Amino acid sequence: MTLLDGLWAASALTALVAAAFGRHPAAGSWLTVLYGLQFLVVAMMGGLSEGADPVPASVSFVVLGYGLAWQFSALSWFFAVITAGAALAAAWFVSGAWGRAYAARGGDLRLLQLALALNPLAMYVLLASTDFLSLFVGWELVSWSSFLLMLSGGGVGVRWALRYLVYAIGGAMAVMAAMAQAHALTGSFGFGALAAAVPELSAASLWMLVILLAAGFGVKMGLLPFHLWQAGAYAETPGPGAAFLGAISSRMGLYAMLLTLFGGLGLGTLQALHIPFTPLEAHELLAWIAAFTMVLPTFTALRQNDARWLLAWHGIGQGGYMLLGVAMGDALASAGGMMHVFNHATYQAALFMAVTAVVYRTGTADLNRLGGLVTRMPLTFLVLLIGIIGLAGLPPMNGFVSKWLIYRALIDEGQPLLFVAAVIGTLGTIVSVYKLLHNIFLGRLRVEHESVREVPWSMLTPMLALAAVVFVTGLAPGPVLDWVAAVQRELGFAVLVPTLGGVDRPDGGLDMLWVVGIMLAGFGVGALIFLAGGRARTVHQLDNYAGGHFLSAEVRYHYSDNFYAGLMHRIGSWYRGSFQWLQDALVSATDFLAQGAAGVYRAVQPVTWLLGVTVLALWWAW
Amino acid sequence: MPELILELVLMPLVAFVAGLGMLLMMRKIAAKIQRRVGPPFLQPLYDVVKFFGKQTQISHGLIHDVGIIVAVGGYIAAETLIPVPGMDGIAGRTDVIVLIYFLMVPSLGMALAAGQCANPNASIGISRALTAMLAYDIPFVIVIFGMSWIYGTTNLVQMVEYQQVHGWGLFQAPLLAFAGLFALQGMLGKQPFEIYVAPAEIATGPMVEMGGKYLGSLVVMQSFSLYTAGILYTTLFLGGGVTWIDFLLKAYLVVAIPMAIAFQFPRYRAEQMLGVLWKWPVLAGLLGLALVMLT
Amino acid sequence: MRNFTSLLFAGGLGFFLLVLAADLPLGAPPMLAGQGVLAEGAAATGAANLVTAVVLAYRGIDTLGELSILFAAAAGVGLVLGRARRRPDAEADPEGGFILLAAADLLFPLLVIVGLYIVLHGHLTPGGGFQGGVVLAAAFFLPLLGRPRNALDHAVIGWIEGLAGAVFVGIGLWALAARGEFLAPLLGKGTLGALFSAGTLPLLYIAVGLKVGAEIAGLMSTLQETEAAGS
Amino acid sequence: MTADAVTLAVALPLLAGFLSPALGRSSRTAAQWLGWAALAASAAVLWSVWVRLDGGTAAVAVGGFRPPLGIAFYLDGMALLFALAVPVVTLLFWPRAGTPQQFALTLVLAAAATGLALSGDIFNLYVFYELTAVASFGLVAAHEARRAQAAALRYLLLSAAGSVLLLAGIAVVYLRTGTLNLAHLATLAPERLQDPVGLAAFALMLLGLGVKAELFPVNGWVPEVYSSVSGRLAGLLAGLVSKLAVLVVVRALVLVFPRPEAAELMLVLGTLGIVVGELAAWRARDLRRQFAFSSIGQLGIVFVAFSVPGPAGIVAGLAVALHHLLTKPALFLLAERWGGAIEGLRGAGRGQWLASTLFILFALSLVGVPPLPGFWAKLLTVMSLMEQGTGPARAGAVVVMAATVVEAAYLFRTLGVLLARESGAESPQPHRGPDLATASLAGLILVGSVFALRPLGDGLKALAAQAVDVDGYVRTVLGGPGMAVSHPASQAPGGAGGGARVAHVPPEIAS
Amino acid sequence: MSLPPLEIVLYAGAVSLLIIGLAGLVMSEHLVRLVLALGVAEAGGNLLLVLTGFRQGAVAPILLGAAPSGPMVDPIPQALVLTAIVIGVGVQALALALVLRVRRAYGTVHMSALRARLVEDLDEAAGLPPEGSREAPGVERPV
Repeated sequence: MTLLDGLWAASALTALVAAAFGRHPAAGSWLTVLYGLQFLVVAMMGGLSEGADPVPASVSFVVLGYGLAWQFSALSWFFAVITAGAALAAAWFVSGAWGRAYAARGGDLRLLQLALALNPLAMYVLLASTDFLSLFVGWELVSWSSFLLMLSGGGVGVRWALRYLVYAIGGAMAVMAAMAQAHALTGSFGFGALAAAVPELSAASLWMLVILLAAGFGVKMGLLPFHLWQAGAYAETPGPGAAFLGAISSRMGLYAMLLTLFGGLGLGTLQALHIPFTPLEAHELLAWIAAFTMVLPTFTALRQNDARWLLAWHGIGQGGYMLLGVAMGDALASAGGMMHVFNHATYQAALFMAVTAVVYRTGTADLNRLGGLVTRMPLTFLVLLIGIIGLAGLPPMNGFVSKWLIYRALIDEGQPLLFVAAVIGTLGTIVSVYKLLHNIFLGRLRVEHESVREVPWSMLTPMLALAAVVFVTGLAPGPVLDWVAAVQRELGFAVLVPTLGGVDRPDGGLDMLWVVGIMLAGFGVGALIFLAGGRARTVHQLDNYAGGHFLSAEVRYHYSDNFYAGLMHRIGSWYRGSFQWLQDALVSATDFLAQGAAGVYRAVQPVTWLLGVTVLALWWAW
Repeated sequence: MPELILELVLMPLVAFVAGLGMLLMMRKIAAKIQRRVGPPFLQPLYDVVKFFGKQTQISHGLIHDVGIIVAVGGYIAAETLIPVPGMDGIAGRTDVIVLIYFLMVPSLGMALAAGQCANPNASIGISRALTAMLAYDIPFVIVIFGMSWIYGTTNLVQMVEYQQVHGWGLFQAPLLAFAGLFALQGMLGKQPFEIYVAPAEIATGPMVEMGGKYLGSLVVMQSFSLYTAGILYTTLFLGGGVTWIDFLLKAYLVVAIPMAIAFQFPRYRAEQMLGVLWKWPVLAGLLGLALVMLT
Repeated sequence: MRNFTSLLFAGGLGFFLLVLAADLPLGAPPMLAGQGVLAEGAAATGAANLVTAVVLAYRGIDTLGELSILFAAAAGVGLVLGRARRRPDAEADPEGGFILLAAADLLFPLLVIVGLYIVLHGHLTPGGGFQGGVVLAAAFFLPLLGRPRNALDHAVIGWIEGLAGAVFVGIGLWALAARGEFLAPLLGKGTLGALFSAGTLPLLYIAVGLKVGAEIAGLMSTLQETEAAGS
Repeated sequence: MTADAVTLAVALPLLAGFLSPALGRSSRTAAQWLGWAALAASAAVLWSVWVRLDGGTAAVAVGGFRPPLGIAFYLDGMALLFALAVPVVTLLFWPRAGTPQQFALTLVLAAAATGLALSGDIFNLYVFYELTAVASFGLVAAHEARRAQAAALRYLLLSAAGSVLLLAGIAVVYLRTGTLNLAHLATLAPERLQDPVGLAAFALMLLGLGVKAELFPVNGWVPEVYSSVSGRLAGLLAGLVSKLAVLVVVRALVLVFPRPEAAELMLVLGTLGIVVGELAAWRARDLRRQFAFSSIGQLGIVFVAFSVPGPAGIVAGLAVALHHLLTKPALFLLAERWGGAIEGLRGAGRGQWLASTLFILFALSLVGVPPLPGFWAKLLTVMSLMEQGTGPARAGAVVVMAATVVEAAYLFRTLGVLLARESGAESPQPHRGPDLATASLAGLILVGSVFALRPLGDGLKALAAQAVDVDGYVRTVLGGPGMAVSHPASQAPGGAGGGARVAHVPPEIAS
Repeated sequence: MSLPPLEIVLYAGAVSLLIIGLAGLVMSEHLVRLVLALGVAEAGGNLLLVLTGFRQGAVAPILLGAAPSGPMVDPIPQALVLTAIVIGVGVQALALALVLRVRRAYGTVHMSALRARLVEDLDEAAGLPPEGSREAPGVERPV
């Protein structure tokens, strides 16, 4: 029995326990322990990131003459450790008061626990893929288990889950087409065979593979124009589920892309594949798609009035950074892209949990119905603050490190437009997450929230732990970059040699220890200056005035709706050109065709069809 | 190591003094344009002392204080990242991308502080301030990208060295220099891009709930911001400084230009500001970038 | 418009089928299997009428299927019209006139004899169980036209068709048991052309004749009863 | 038991069917037991023959007449598999509440379907095909509601028109070749049917058979009939009868018309069927018609898969067909349970966990979620199409995959309605034991097959290798050189083996 | 001018019957006419079938009395057509029975009316409201 078997067994056991006892209030704690066990097993495989041999699974099948085998490599391990961590945090969050409240409100706690347990299991299977077939099997498992998780809350979530399903199946079918095509071309499902066959393949076949794989996996990642399902589906999932999905689920698309496009076809192939009549190559096409994915969803997030939706839209945008980094493909960029997976998982989970905590206490995630909670829920505020700093990619959090790597690489590669797009995305994120923070925690406290208290420790602990990770890996990104370097080595990327604080290079490196140090020193000096003033008196929140009018509890004066009025005035009209029309057009076209199809049986006598088609067939026979 | 700590202490001091001087210069220029006499030489210092010495200091909560500290500290940290004559140890350890991000920190600090004040007018001001950031940072990063490309490094110390060998960036990329100046106008929050500061009608800006040391800290922050902007532009385009004299001269000159322009103009609304800053400096920047990268 | 399209399609189909004729060996068919039957059919089956040899021996299972189709059709008609048939108390059609009654009475024995003859000589001359069965059915149906009240007893018909079918299958099974081949010819082949020749083929034809007769009679009387019940 | 006994599988249900109405007059129960016994015996005979053949093939000269002259039954894995499915499925979908006439028709249907699977003579196939048709008309019309009779009449007219075309096609083939035996035709086809005339004959036969096989566009009867009759009958027709018609088409395609154009015709019509069926299902407003249209789409996939030449296509087609045979009837049974307008089903599945679970299971498998069998079937189809690599084949693959998306959309939309929290439906119908038991059995087989994928896959490959082995077919039926011609006149009566020659072809398991 | 060979005339006749029957099946409205058209089409098909055994100048395949005087026609199609005719009879009988029953149940013998009534019946049986607007799908669209 290998460690991978152990991981699967632990995960399956978790799922079984969840299915059997998920409804029981005490089950949450046992499940958390089991998730901890999964995390431990993953951690025991840590040697993978230091060049140890891959860990195979001892089960394997032969189906229809095709072998199915699984193993964990450095790439798998990197994603698995994130998965295990996110699952542990989410389960911890559910385990106590939140789960009880969920069940008390009529939620199906067992279903949620089961779905939550099945997701990591499916992911561990996916992450152990060794060829197209096992990849596809894992891929479908992941798709359907996240579908289950999205469904588990019922209500609006069901509609979004169904929309997700349509997209997911569409993506899966693209992957299946690519897989069948690869098999037709090489006679095998193996990535190695594909890589070996690349020199003989025509550009058309290669393009077909690239487009099918990118589109298929891009659906999961929420790449433009396949992103419309994601925000709603994630946002309407029950809180901890959303935290888990937002943290890692859509990153499985990146994993699969890394495995097939970059590990299978190879980065060199993508770089050699020209787009006709343009100076671009395939990897730049991916980078541009990534760039649009960074910018447009981010600005859509800016417009959301529901905290969960806002975060979910950002999740889509952040996926763009990951793909951008990987598609640029040099040591810095690919390291940045992959590290962003880790970083994003940590802060996104923390953010969703913080928002869920707010919902737990106030019952709403509507940004226009909250405000001033910082004094009531200071620790949640802290988590959210750290999270948004990470999300916005500001120092000293880990999000900055990955973005820095990507920016630096874009300058190296001489890609000004992509660079600007990346910065626009970041700026949009900053602007947008401030709104999130402000509308929930700053500004005026609503009267009905006067009695709100901080959430219990069962919820705070995972949130604070994640926030700590966000900070610590920002301060010392070295270890995570080491893991990434192992992945780079495995996939054949140029390898980044990290230091504890980041990257050492003469023409502008990054040492986060110094960056954080300088920053804190600056704050220290600032604090000294500030403290030079006299002692301040803290007044009540309502002790202020606006326009000469003293504000009181009767005057509900929290500036939240249409927060960026000026900005919206300028860019609001641009939203009309969103991709919604594409989806609507597809649905309408299908509907139209379907009407025609139903009409086939309604408008014409069956015998006429028989006669007509016979004539046509005979005509064709000649 | 000790010299780096020394830098960390010395540089803010220099910056503070030089920044106060810039504040003074700004008010003098405004006075000259408006045909007034203007404040006395030590007026900026008096202001700071007065604010900090006030009896009534009103805090709206911890985040109010922390926000102010972050706002001031952000600029202090930022200016230490820019090499000045004789002190480039810290600058050598980081790069211009970190600097861009550090320059965003003060806005966010102020946003935190103003947000905690629970005054809708402060929130409005913050929304405008962040919109402004979105406006001026886009041309600004284009400029940064162009200059990094020209110099082949993101390390500011190396940029200065490069310019001292190959000539100033201003001459190598005049369009980028123009775009940078434009962005600087926005970054400093000077007319016509001063809607978010709105000093003339203090009740509808981020500062509405600020008084005493809070406002004083913001004055300090402004002096740091003027100084930082000046020396950053100097470093990027004017070859940095060999000695303090020519360095500060260049920095003052750089800051004087926006001042001189500022008081000729009324104010743009937020969306107009976006339109202007996303149009001309971005166009100029992209054009300059094209010239730089294609030749 | 619809009719025009339909005509166009029909015309097109006709055109293509006629064009086919150019490539078909009309009038001089290859007859690969046919020649074989002509050559050895009589020897193998003992039937002088080679068509009968084909129908009952070479393609005996076709015939079984065909019987089953008639059976299924009759059962289907029974199911469809079963509930629509005349209620006992319903008023029946009046009796036919003298000519019809007399002719029916006169024709009945004649038809029965002719029918039986056709059935029994199926292996010798043109004709056989199907043709004879239809004549038999007509014999039993004709009087009904004259006397609608005297309905056929459907139970009896059911038993006849069931048992006749069973006999056909039974003979097949007998062959299977005796020879190891379903529906293989049994018994002596006799002299070619004699009445008692061709082994089991005449027996099969008798079963066919009874079954067809019963079914056609049953079908017609069901239809007639429904018709009589009016709508 | 010799291979000849396989004729019992046809004869016994017919015998029982003939006796059933007469017997039923005195005792309905006796008729029912008679039917069950006949079907069970039929299944037992087929099973024992299968076991005895042990992967080989055999031909049975019915009546002992040498095949080109007489009628031959051909027994290979594919034929026996489907033949065996007939009595089993018929027993499961037995019209319990029916009259003795319905029993008789069901038995006749079963016999005819078995004959369709086994027969190796095109006219004999026509007879069995018609027998299936007439029996199913009767069964459809036997349904109480008047809509069933109207649907049956429309079905009958369409089907009879198709039969005329099939007959014309047979006439053309006979005129060209002078023989009706498939094996003999296979030897003659290369010189006599490789021209437009042969293709025209195939087209006529394809469309004639297509009526039963739900081939687009001659399947107008499908939504009307399936939504008029009981779930059991719909399941029987959709699951079993359509597959056997497809099987006949495949035999003809492989043996007699191995031309790319013929396959292409099937591919094109199948592809159109997928598009139209799935889209119409997407818009369908009630559960039965949704499944009926979905069935059209699934049969389209079957046709598309079988159109791929060589064993790959047969394997894929068999997999899809068997999967559909397993799931669709069960779904019709479930539809019977809920029935009616989809809108009215809001929350109807709540509290009926077994039925809901089964629905989910079948839906997942139809959509093709690994590791359920539906996934492998779909994978095989897509892969074989892609391997073929021609334009139409790729287009077919794309359509198959696009249809999957549509299918997932409507199946899970329906499921979402069924399991909705808010209940707008009147109280759900009470549990109906036997229907649910049958559906559960299908579910169990479906899940069980997941654990037997490897033997199943190997088995299918062996079947397909046999099915495409034209030489083997010819050799088995017509006899190899030097083999004694079996003839009743020249052979001692009661000789062991009789007219059946069992040619043991070593089971070829493709690697 | 000479007549075309006999077999061509026969073939044309058979095809014509087939086509007339099929055209009638497509174009007729009255149910009884549809059944009759089916009969005509079947007759055409049967004629086509029996024609496949036709040989110029051959005699019937009956070995009675003396040896056959010339070539005999193919007996197989004759057997086939016998089967086909009987099948046709069965189908038509069933069709007529259905016509009777449908006429009683629906009170119409017109195909288009019958179809409209059938669709109504199906909707009603499914519990669907009559299809008022064909534009709007009955249920919520999946995406």
